Amino acid sequence: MLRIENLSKDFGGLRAVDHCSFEVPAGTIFGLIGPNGSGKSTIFNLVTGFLLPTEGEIYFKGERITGWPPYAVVRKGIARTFQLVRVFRNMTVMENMLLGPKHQVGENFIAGVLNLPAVRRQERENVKKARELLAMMGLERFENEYAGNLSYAEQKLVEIARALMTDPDFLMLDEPASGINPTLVDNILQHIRRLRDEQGKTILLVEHDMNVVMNLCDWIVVLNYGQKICEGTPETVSCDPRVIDAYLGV
Amino acid sequence: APATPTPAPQATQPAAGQVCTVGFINHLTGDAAAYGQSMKKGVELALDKINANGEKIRVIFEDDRLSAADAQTAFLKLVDSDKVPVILGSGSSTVTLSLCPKAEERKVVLISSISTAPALKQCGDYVFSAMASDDAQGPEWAKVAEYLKADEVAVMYLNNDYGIGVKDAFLASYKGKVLIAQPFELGAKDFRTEILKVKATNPKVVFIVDHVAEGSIVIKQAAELGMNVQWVTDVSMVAKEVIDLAGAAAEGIMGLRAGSTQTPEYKEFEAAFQKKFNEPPTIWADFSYDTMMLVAMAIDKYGCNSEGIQKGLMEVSQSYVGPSGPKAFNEYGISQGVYEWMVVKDGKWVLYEKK
Amino acid sequence: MSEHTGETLLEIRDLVAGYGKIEVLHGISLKVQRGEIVTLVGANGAGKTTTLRSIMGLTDIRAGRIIFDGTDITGWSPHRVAARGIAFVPQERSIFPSLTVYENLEMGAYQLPPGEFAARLEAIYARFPRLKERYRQRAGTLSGGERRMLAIARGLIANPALMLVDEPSLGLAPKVVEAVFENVQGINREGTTILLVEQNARRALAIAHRAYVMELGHIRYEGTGRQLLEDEQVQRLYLGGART
Amino acid sequence: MDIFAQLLVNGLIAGGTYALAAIGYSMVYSILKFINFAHGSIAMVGAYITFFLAIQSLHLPLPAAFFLSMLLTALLGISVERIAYRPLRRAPKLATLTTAIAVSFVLDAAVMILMGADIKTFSLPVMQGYSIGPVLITPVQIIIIGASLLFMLLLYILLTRTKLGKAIRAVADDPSLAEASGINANVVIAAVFGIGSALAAAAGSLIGLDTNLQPTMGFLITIKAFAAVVLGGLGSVYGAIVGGFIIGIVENLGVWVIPPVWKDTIAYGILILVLFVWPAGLFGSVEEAGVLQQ
Amino acid sequence: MEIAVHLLVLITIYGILAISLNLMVGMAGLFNLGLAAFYGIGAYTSAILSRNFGVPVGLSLLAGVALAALIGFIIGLPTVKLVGDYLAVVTMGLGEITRAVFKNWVPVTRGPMGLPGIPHMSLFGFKLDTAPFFLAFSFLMIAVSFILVERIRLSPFGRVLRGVREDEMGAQALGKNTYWYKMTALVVGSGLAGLAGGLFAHYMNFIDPSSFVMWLTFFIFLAIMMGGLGNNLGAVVATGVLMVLREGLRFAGLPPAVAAPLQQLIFGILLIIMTIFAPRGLIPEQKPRYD
Ligand SMILES: Nc1ncnc2c1ncn2[C@@H]1O[C@H](COP(=O)(O)OP(=O)(O)OP(=O)(O)O)[C@@H](O)[C@H]1O
Ligand SMILES: Nc1ncnc2c1ncn2[C@@H]1O[C@H](COP(=O)(O)OP(=O)(O)OP(=O)(O)O)[C@@H](O)[C@H]1O
Ligand SMILES: [Mg+2]
Ligand SMILES: [Mg+2]
Repeated sequence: MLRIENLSKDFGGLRAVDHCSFEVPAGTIFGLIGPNGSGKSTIFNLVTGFLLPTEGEIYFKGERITGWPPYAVVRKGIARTFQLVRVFRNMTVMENMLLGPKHQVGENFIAGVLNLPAVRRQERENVKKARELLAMMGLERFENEYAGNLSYAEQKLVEIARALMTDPDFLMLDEPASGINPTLVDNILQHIRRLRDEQGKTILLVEHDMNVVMNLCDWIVVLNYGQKICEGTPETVSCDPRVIDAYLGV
Repeated sequence: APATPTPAPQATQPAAGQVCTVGFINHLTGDAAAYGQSMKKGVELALDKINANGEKIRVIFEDDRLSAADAQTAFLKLVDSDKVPVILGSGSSTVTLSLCPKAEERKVVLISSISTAPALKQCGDYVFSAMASDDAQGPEWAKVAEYLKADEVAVMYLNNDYGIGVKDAFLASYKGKVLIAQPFELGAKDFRTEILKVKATNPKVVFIVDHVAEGSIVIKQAAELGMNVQWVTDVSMVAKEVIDLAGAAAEGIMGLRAGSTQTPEYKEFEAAFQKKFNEPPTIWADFSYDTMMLVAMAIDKYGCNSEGIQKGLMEVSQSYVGPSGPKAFNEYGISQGVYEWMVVKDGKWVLYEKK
Repeated sequence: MSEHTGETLLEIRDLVAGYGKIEVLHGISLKVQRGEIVTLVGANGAGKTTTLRSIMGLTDIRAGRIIFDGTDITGWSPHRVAARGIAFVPQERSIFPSLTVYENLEMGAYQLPPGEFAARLEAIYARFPRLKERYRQRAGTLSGGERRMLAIARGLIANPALMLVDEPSLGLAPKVVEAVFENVQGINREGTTILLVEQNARRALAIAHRAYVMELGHIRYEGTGRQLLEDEQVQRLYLGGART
Repeated sequence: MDIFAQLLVNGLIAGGTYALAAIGYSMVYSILKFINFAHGSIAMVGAYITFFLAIQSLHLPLPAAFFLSMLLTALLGISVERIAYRPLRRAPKLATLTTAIAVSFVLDAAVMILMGADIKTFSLPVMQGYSIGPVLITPVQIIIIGASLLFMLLLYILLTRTKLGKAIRAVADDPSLAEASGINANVVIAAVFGIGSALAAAAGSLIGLDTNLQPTMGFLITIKAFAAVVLGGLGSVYGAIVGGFIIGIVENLGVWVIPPVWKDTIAYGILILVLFVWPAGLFGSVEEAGVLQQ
Repeated sequence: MEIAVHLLVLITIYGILAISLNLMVGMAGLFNLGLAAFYGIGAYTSAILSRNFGVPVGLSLLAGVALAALIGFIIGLPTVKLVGDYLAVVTMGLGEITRAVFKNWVPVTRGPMGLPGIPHMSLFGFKLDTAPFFLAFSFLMIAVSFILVERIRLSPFGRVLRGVREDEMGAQALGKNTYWYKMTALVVGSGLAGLAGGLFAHYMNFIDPSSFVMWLTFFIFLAIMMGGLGNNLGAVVATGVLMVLREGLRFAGLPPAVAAPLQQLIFGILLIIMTIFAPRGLIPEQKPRYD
């Protein structure tokens, strides 16, 4: 699904990602872990076109997407969340959700202004789906609240729900569990697992909560100072002394 | 119309208790407020005289903000709500031009003190201007040039209807060589580069047409940049502001003055103005004073209605001489200009004495 | 209850507060004794952050009292509260993004006498070596975890009497989480009282002397850290079922 | 080449006043993230206060009037912030922009009522400038350039060396976090308005000394300073200074080759070109550029 | 009273400008300070075509709309990439440049002298040469503009625009090509401004560069901010309120010595008071509901 080759990113003198290569096979839940500042979020930003790599190539669904603008990359079937929540603060939660789906007929100027039947039908479906997802996140009562008026975690949940709205082939989640109540985390994990099992979706996950990572991921890549230090199944990775030393501690 | 001598207005009796309401539209705020406010003072001075023996005329002052749309609003307010038969029109030619179709349509007299665009001739019977068209100043400049034996000159002009009008008229009647015709913008404060360009052509005589706000800065900055030339200005720069700012550098500047400062009418006006406002007459106040007086005389003669005023203005103006000179309206309703040559001597504008 | 039966450092009485017209806290009361670590846990949106912000004077208070060290600080503006000896590590927007790491720390020490800064800085760098490495970087470009470290360091450097910490472990790597909780305990042992909000409730309760559980703007339970940790109800609702 | 040197100096003179005006603008922007469209009007009031103190009524010596005017204008700036901007601190930024425009209406009209609409001049003696090499320059113009450089130096020291300077940057970044760190944001913001307005008064007075005074002169100052600030990069005080000088110089050089009626066009043309190359101005950061979008 | 009709005509014309600016600024976050330029382009195009070349007024009006939109498009190509206040200053510059063209392209625009004698509006041979007739027409035009922009606001397209306004990167992360959304808003907005300009030209029958100054842009800005950014009804209502306030003060009988500046002073103070009491505008942006 996604292949990264020899990817590097420099910020001034700092090399945030250093000749990194790995491949995310379709239909897996793939974990990306590593100490703070090891370059995980930077890889997210490189893949989605928010940053341009200093070196290296990125392939998505077999196509080279290096240097594409974000919207074009995302349109190929990616949905992502941000580590620092990014909701549209002066729009309601429902509006936030409805911005999720790609290729909406009504987002075309003419069709939107004419309010064609197809547009209305699609809107109805999307609203229904949004309500289901909001219910899962426990956010029903905020449907018509401005997203900026929600608490930190509530905003984060909106962002995750919005990513799920888009029905992506490839879902990239940057620390979905941090700051979220553990009970709710369980719900979200189950949903993610279902996405893979029932719909064959691919998920790339950055997370510091080892419970989540170990329970959920099929395969894990560990970064340190921008370099891949090892990869493998959760079991092998968690026993690797380099990982314990750099990341997990004793 | 034959010239029938009209008695001075103060000599007539006020019509039995009737107060005639008259409108005034000018730029009272914004960039050009200095001129509008000054013209307002001239009208106020005239009113003191007209109403000395009981109120005969009341003026309602409206702001056009130098915009055609706002002038239209002011016009309609005056006509519909205050029911004025006559409006002392705007100082800006473009604003006056924009009002003239409405004035003709509603049959309201529009009389501007200083609008000089030649296009005003086409406006119709109800539109008057108490100042000669731009095309009159140009030939007068040419006379000055001839007198100064200047066979090459530079011209600096303001880039608006007025500046272009005067410049073009001058170029049409001047026989010598024009080294450069340098425009500059209204509202700017830094003209140094423009001046350097003119200076680079080494002129001995520079003709400049400008508003005082900008023109005085030009003269000052030119002096600072070491430009020693004989300046000749248009009528609007013959004002104390130029001397205030340019100081010693203003010494020797020549300029045209519409009307005459030497007449008894002007001297009387000057004294009265000084008394009322505690300052020497401000720019164009004499012109607006005269328009007010003319309107008052017309009202006296044919009453407070627009047809009467229209007719009256044509008649009374023929023999009227005010501080700004004789005001006889021609067939277009435009006064003919007489020009006086002025010069700055010992920090004052005085009559230029031809040798 | 606690071994710190000493004096009350902070007391909140029947506090009603919120944002503009929206009321979030519907009358909560809690106490923090000098020298304690007190933890506030609860579901998302329960009002934990709002409680801390209210203490700092960053919300609109409708009713109730906040008493700190014998002084009624209700309605004080935040800078006075800070000057009185309370430091705040917010959950979001916890650093000055366009200032460098070093300057951020300087701002944290704004209330400190000039001489003390250098010594405190050394102590902070010792606790968070990563910040020393990055001291000239603009804080806005730090990674998520680095930001948290800086935020905590910013609060700590002021040497406050009471520190309000909102989710210190947010986004930190496991090893660093360990270190942060150790740090919190360390700071506490050195004499700083701590009011802690944490979603990683198991860890937080484990180091807390006492704790409160919040739900929809009310305080639901209160007890020692251990009591709540073992309470079945609390476990089921807030600690996330059977996971280890 | 001589002409070129003269044009350059002329550009510096114009640029000095733009830069002085732009500093206050930029400081206010960096801290409150809105364009203070009243800034030019405040400069205009400063110029009139100097005129009033030195010429119209008290006949104070000019330098005394100048500094007293800076002080009084600082107080005016602080009051404007208190009355018209502070109540809107938590409102959308565009609301503050509305009141800023309204404040400029009010100030312009007030000066027009109190001082009249006519053109005022300081009537300083006019003389041909000193020749320095091929360049002519008058003492007032030397003072303009000197004063702008001096004030910029003082400002640099203030911003980098003092506690207030750091507090200003902190409040600019995040007012509520600054408050929570023990910084009195209201005092800091008042100080910014005070300093910015005092510098505006200096700019206005210098322009007034060099040319003349009109109640509407503030608009031009606002526009030029705005362009300078954007050119330099929003929120970057040093950028604003550089921007001011660049605009002054470019205008003066440009008019040499292009008719002056296109003068503003040249300034804007340069500005537009620069922004296409550096989308956030010369010294600005792209991340901060979007802040005004509510 | 004709003045009432006149003010209503101006309100409808400025109202269209407010709707246009609201689309660009309020909905799409495009801080366009060059509004007066597009307004002027519409006015000059329609005036020149009908006055000098005898093009029927309806057609010339459309041509003005088209040219304003086209220039909006060309200007937009490089500029909509800029954000926030940078866009503001570029559009402001373009506005001033356009005005310099009106002022200095004398053979075509007659420069500062202005264009007199612009033909009256006519529809299918019927001449709208009285103010009430014209009002009916301009009212129709504002209604059309209003419905168009309301439709945009309520459509998924408009939702994306709001998303772009809130956080452009965020919208890109959702796969929206924000560039084209902004572009569309700019083009439609410019066209509407051109329409307002054309109406103005044929109503006043005279235009000169002083009608297209930046103050007008500021005035419309005040209107949309006061009306409630993003709310079209608010924008139109506020335009009316501001116009009536500003022109209504003429009737207040203020002391003649200082009436005009005093009107400006009072207008300013009222603006400040209104903003402080309703910082989100008279009618704040409405939350769209989905049922
Ligand atoms: N724009 C930037 N300029 C300079 N340095 C940057 C920039 N963005 C990121 N960095 C640096 O690059 C490194 C990698 O950052 P990144 O955000 O990818 O880390 P991360 O692995 O996501 O960490 P965390 O787990 O803490 O979120 C960090 O040290 C950070 O300081
Ligand atoms: N600025 C605001 N305006 C209006 N309502 C707000 C605002 N901030 C928070 N709220 C509301 O107050 C409630 C409590 O928010 P608070 O941030 O205190 O929760 P919290 O307990 O800290 O949650 P979390 O675990 O998500 O951080 C939330 O439901 C939220 O909707
Ligand atoms: Mg990260
Ligand atoms: Mg919280």
